[in-house]
Amino acid sequence: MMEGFIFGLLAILTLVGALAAAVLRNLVHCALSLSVTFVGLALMYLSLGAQFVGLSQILVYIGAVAILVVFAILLTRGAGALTPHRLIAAAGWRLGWIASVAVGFVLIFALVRSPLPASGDQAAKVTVLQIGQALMGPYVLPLEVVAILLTVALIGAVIVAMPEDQKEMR
Amino acid sequence: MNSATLDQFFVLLQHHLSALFPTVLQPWVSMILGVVGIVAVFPAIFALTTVLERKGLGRMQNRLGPNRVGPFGILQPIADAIKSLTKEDIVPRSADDVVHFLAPVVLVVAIFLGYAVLPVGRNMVLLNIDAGILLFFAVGASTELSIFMAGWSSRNKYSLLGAMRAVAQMISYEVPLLLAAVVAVMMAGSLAPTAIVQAQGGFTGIFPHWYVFTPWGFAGFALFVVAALAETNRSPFDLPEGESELVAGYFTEYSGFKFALFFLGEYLGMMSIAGYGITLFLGGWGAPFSFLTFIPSWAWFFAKLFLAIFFFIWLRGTLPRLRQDQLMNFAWKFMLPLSLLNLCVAAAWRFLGECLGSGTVAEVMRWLVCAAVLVLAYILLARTLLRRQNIRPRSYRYAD
Amino acid sequence: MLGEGILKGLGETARNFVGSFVSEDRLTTVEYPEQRLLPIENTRDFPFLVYDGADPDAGLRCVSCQICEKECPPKCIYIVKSTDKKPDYVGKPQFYPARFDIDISVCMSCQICVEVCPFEAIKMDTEFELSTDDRFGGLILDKHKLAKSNEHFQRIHPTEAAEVDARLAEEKEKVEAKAKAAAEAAAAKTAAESAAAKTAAESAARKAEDGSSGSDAEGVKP
Amino acid sequence: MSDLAIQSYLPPVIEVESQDELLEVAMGPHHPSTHGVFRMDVALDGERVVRLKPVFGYLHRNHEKIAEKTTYLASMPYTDRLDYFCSMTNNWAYALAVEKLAGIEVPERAEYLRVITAELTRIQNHASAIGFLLQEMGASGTPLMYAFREREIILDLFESLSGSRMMCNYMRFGGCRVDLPAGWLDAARQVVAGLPRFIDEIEALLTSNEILMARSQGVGILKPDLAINAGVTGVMLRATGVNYDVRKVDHYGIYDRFSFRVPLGEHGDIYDRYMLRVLEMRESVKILEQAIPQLPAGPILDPKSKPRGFRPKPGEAYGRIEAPKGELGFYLISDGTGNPYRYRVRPPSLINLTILEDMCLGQNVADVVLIFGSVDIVLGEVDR
Repeated sequence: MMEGFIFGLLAILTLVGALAAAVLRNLVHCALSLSVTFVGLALMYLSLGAQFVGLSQILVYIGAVAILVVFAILLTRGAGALTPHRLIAAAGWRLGWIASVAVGFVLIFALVRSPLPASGDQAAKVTVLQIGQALMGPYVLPLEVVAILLTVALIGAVIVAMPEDQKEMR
Repeated sequence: MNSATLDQFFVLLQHHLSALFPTVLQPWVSMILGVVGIVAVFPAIFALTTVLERKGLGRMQNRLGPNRVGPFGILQPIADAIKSLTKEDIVPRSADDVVHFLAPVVLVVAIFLGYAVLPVGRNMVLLNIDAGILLFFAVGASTELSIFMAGWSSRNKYSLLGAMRAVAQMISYEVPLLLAAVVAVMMAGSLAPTAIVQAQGGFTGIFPHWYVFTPWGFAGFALFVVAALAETNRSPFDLPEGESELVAGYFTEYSGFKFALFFLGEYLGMMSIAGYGITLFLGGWGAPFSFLTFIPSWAWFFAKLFLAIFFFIWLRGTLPRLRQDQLMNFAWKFMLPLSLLNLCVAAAWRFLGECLGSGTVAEVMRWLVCAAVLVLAYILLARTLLRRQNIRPRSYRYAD
Repeated sequence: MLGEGILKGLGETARNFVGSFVSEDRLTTVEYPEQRLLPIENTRDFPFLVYDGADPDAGLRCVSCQICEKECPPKCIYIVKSTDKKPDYVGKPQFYPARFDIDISVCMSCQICVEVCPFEAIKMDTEFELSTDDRFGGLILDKHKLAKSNEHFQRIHPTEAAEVDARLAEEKEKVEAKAKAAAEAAAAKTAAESAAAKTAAESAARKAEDGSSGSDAEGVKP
Repeated sequence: MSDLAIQSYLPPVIEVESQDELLEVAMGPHHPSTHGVFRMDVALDGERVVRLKPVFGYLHRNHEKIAEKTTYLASMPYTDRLDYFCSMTNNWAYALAVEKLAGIEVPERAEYLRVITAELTRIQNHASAIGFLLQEMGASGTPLMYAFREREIILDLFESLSGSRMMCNYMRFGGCRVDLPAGWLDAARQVVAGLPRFIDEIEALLTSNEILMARSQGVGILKPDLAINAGVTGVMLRATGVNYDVRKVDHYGIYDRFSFRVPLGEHGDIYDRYMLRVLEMRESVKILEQAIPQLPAGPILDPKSKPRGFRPKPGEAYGRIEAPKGELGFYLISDGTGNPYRYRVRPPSLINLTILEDMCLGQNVADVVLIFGSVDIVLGEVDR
């Protein structure tokens, strides 16, 4: 009963945030609404007992991704100006609808096909320690691959951002 | 009342009070009591801190500080509160008023969340969860967003510049802050603050097993303190609100109670980060000497907290502030390598402990090797960085 | 170079922090309305007019010569000369100021009026708590507000007042001696005219001696 | 000095990718660190300054024209208000100009008093300048408070001597206004004895501070040839390594009788200016230690000088001294009447400020306030 109620609240929060992110005119407002969605998702993880995932969601998505998004908006000068006055559906809306319907289909298909446990309460409690051991044990290779990928991306970003004259010097 | 009851006084109080309610409600009442405790105690300390800061700064500057309201000016925060509550709340006409309003609220809520997993005494933690330290960093990261909201919604160049600076600074220093904290997590083998405090609980002779007394612990603590200063925008890293350049940074356009909320948030953030520093490296609520354990644990925690706050005030009274690019250089070129090295040293400490055995000679050897590596790295890195920027003491010639 | 400078600075502020509890040198502030600094004798704030005796109107030293009005750099003095005359401290009839206003919102406390005054009539006060809620009227001091007794002057600037008093007394003595001598001469002249008796001339000379010693004694008195 | 060729000068131009990307910020006139009412219109590319236009005149008080309309003496209290930190040196410069104009001799004792008060002024000015510089650097007022603590002691001396703490109006044509009150010399001796301790304290707090070094070394560099061409004087010029001190060059007053040295910088950056101020304070203490015991007895004012009816013969004169902020000069033309025909101040603050843009271009915006603070100006003198 209680879980259902909390889930409902969080679901509404998440959906409203997502909807606002899609329809608001001001780009910064959209970004802020998006972070509301992130918070809703994180809280859902937490309510399911997945502490590590929930808190990482906040740390990564609120602390980094949302900030990245607003910085990107500010640095590309979209912050102050409102988008032109027209409905969201005005231009290219068909394409948008097709894309979202396609994504929706994929998600529903995945949900339906994946085997769910009979009841949500049966999920085993996973401690942080266990996650750590799993990452350092059986999954160490994927972890390292991801780490290398991220490092490469980081170095690439630095090189892209480097001023031209310094690049030539190197 | 013996020392054990005194130690557990607040825990027992919570139990007895919640026992007055029906069993179904008891966990809720107990939780609400805990929340009320945090929401009451830390803002009270904040009020005390503001007056202590002003008086302490005053004393460092050969003056008295506030001395008009109440005896020795101790009631000054009440006067300040009344002032900020009765002041007109000005929102600039072009400001984005919803975001402008939400920014301080989000900030204070996020910072209060951080206190949920902070152990302020034996058994005195609101939420004893596995990933407590992670929660602290998660909510710490989300304050950045509220600072951005404040700066952006004010539609003021100084505000926006201040917010951009603040966010860039906080993101940069979050990395060394996390890496410095990870050392303690590694050694304790747990992300739970209570477990970390317990891991530092023992005594050798009269001295405690605080992490700060090991080479990696000391380095980690120093790095944590520096990163914490930057994370909370305290001097010498107070550029986001550097008044000589940016008037008041991201809260330039705030007045009245909203301004007070930012102020509250800033100090609460400072206290919470100090509390985590104490938990991670200074033995949390543990006594500093074995013969002092009769003093209640919470008293030790708050004593350490006040010492930490005094240290922050002391630094503020002494140091000028850095420049933005220097701040970034310092974070990425100095703090980050050192904290990564410290991570390796901590790992080495652990393995050396297993390899060398447990004799006194082995202990001393391990200690010396780890300390030497860190000190050497510190000196080399600092020298190189300063030399590259051509910063050195100078001598002057005279003409007659 | 590696942080010692910062530690040294921290040591310095700590020394001042601790020092503020034990040393007077390191806590120099004075809690103003309750505590006050010792007055410094030469302090000058705004000018006032000196009067002798008990009556500010009768004893005012100012003879309305208007030199200070002319020399005042920001021109904050306004004087209206009287039409009649009254005796000054030596008894000589002099003009007096019918109006004497100083706008202390303009006055810059430069003391030039004091320097140029030949009559020791205007001096600098040490009163500085002159705030008022009337910005225009409240800061214009008229003759009655400006007039302060010589005793006040002696209290706030004892050294300068002693010099001034001595000089004035000397002048007064000189004037009186001169007047007496003139009177004596006139008396002697009439006496000589009316009676040419030798004894009378001798007695007149004796009288003149008495008179001069008497005026000496008077001059010492103040 | 002579080997530095004087060339025609064009201000540097900072290239930017696009003019639209610039952020225009008006720093001042109500900005916390503009030392009063001063405005800098700054164009920023990110945090880099690409254009800086100083705007002043908010405090213009018509000083020179007023002086031409009043008597010579009546201008003396107005000079107090030029650089209101150093009224004693302002008085001296003006008195020197009038003395040159009218050919008045100054008694020995008055010369000593002038040196003593001027060097005390220099110490308190440099101390406060360092305090303000560190305030700009964000040091929450501690160095400023220490500087003001010493300054108050020195101002106490000025008050007991002249009657006023800041607006001394102490010097007259041909000497000084009043003689020392009883006990002044002992008090001054005590103050001077306490000054080295204060300078040591400031140095311990600041000189080796790594943050101060990082903020000020290599920032706001002024080249000696530009400094000379722009007429920059005082600490600003000496920090570039040019040996020019009016006390040594012009031999005014009795400075030749004292042994003191002129510290010189070599980089011309903010740190050099800071250090030069510290070192000059030490040299001033040396001068005071020599001057106070040597003070001769005698009159303090030329007996021929009189407060009223002063009419110098027609002619012109330029009196200049080494004021704490640089060369302070007064240029007077007399037409034989009681008022000067022309009265002109050479304010070091204004002239040292003219190269502000050259020092700031390409620097970080946070350094602008620092560079501005290191020039050590008083708006009262800039705007007059």
